[in-house]
Amino acid sequence: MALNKVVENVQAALEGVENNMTFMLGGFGLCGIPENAIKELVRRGITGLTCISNNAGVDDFGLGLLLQGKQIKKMISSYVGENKEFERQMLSGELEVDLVPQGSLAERCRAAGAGIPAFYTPAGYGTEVAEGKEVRIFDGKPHILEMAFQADFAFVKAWKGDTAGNLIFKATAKNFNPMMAMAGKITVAEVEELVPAGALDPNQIHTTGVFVQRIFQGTDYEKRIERITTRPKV
Amino acid sequence: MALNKVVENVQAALEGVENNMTFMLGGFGLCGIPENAIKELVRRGITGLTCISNNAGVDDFGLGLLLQGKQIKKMISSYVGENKEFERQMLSGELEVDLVPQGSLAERCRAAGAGIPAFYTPAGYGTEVAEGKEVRIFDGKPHILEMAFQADFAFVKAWKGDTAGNLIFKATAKNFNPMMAMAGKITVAEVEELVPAGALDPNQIHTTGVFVQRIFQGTDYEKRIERITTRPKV
Amino acid sequence: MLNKDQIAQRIAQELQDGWYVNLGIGIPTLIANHIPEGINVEFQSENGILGMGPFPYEGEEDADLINAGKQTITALPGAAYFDSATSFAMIRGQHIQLTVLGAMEVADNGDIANWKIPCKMVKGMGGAMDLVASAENIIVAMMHTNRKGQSKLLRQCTLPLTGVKCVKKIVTNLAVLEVTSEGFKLLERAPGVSVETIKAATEGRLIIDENVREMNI
Amino acid sequence: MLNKDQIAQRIAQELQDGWYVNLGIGIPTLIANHIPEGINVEFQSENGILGMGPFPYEGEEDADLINAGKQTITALPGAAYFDSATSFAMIRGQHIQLTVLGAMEVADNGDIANWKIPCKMVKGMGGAMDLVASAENIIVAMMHTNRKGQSKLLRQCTLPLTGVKCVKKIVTNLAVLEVTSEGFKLLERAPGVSVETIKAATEGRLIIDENVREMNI
Repeated sequence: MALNKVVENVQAALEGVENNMTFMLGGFGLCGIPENAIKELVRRGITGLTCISNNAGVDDFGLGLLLQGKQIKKMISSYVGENKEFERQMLSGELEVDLVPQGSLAERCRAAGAGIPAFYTPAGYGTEVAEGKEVRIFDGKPHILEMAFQADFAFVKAWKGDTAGNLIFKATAKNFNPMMAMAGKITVAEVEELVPAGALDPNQIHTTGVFVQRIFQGTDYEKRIERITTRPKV
Repeated sequence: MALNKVVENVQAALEGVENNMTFMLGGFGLCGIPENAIKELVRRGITGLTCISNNAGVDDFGLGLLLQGKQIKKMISSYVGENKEFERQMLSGELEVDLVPQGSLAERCRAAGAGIPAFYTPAGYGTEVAEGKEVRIFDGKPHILEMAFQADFAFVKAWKGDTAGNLIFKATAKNFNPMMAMAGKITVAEVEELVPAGALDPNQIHTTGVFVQRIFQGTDYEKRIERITTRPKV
Repeated sequence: MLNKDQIAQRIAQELQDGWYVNLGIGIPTLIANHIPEGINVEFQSENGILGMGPFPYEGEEDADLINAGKQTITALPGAAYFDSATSFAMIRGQHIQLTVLGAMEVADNGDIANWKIPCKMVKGMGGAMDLVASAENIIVAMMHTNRKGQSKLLRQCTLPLTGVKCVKKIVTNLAVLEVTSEGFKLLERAPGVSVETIKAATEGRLIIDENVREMNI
Repeated sequence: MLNKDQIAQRIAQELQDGWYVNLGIGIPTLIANHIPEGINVEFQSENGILGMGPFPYEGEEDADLINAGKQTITALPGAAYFDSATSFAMIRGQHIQLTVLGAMEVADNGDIANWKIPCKMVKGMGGAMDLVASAENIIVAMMHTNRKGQSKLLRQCTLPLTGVKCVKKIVTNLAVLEVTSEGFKLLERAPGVSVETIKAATEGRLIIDENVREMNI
């Protein structure tokens, strides 16, 4: 029988989160973010958090909600500042920000999940990103050594999931979710649709249940769009 | 419009293969091997080949066919010797064999495709696999530095593919095929079923067309089973 | 002198059939509107799609389908979605034939600065550092001078770098230039723009052959 | 003294509910037949499946569905397939709670040798080096002595190593032993096997407490 990773709700899923922990949060912009987990982190009011996430949300949605409550001590991201409170906290020195090239961010998450402590990449060589990092030439080209991240919890959002923790993502809402799922000491998956083990085609699983410790049926997804862009019907 | 990677047949797909090249070949045992490409390599009779493949086939199937014709100079594999001709050539010194831990083999293929020249892994530390390799301690644990492979051609086999080169694998026939597809300078995919671009769900693509230079409809798949193991019907 | 759309149009002439292309935000985005007849290319967006199509019709937006600029998009037949690690495997592994992006400064050795202005709010490099460090073929699309009229083609970048010795070609409102070991080589001038104007607007080393041809736009 | 099936049965008692388990070929494979009542575990095979089920019925074999021993298998509901890089990401990243494999020699510091005999045909390490280097919890299943009657539990391995200081527990036909910093600690003896017999069959350092209990098999 498949293992059962289901927890009743978001409260049970976040059992054990504490002040000063390091979290990974899936999503690109507001696309594919773990909305339920973020709301529950806000509700719990824990502080001193280090958040590894490609972006930092907007003022009133996504990680912006945690920023409003001054719950975040440090952001590790590739692109931030789509919200005023972030800018204020960063400029005032309340918020520490570590900017990481997007590909290195993704690979450092995967490395964490894959037991690769460090790898070489050309990204950032010759820039301030390389400061203090080992440089090594491979095939005539300089590379820098990047280290795997570590995270106490990873919060990811999937389209469909089964009780065994297997996940399927939709379209570009996949983004950072699969690698972060691999990397959390405890990985919490929230899904739009939770189905019994066996209901998903084993050929189509994007993230296998082995990486997921807890899964729950999410509720009230807003799925806000950051930049609605359309074309006129001809 | 999607790009068109279709070539007419296996002859066209192998245009440009030459003596002394390095090839990657997907498959685990005889499962998921590029049967058509192997047959064509045999037909062309090119020699001095370096083959990166998890295994080396059996006497009369898979890479064993290339061994029969003494076309292979060097095998880079994790597990070999399921055939007598391999053993004979290896013991006589005709065939060079580089044994690599299976996980490092897979990751060195992926690294090659992902532009990661080198990474650290604990696998093989303290063994002869580590000889001549850099050792570094991360978090108190010794790791060795492993390098990405390079391959002139990668030959992979998929279940379904579309004209844009997108691939879907079936069950455990996936194995090394996706990483090798990423790593070939020229990647040749043979498929059991070739469909028009747009016929496959973009959420279900295992290997995207960006990694595939040539795709063709394979023929006459034998799909031999190495060890048929069954249980009695109760 | 070219407008932004014409810069995009000129860069579109560089596209070759069968290429995978990553377009940055700003001017590069406009290139998709000018793909030459008979040329078939596929667009990658680094947040996880190959085969990116046009914006959706009103009312058909999908929150789960956006580009790296966070705009709603569509997917063309033959498209595929993938995670961020795979996306940058494509980029870092040089599977994308062309990257076009904007810049604040380019040096005549190919250095580029486009992500940070000291003492100003820093938003981050996003995927730019990975793109410039790995792409075999990088074209910069930008205005030749900044708002103060100062050259953006420099002997040396003054702003924090995004990547070193990586830019191959630059298309501006005034010219098409190639980065060579001796500096910017002037390949083409915009219609009605004199070599003298380009010279005056370029701070970096400029190599000018006889008879620099006018762009065909 | 235990037979091979009983060794597997004893190791099965170590399984904990909710574990992912990788079983090597030989004795470890037999463990799947002895999962205790009320214990739910999922089996990983490193060629790319989680949720591996029993062998198929005759005539229902699928060439595309095999285990790492290249035997035809089935998949249970909730199974998932994945590529080799992802498979070893699970293993190297310590997402598998238990690895059981056979060995030719184990040293009393936890070193293991199970892949190569000098001057004999070498088949390769397969996934064994990755498994032993990363698994937090490794149990070795083997006979206590080799065919010549020589101990396989040594002060130091004589064969080329597969991994260093990694084995945590050993279950043989004679005993259950734990690897400690002072050597093999005898935890249990097989039914009818005396401590003296185990002592005589163990070349490595052996720690024997009073009243070593008999296995419950």
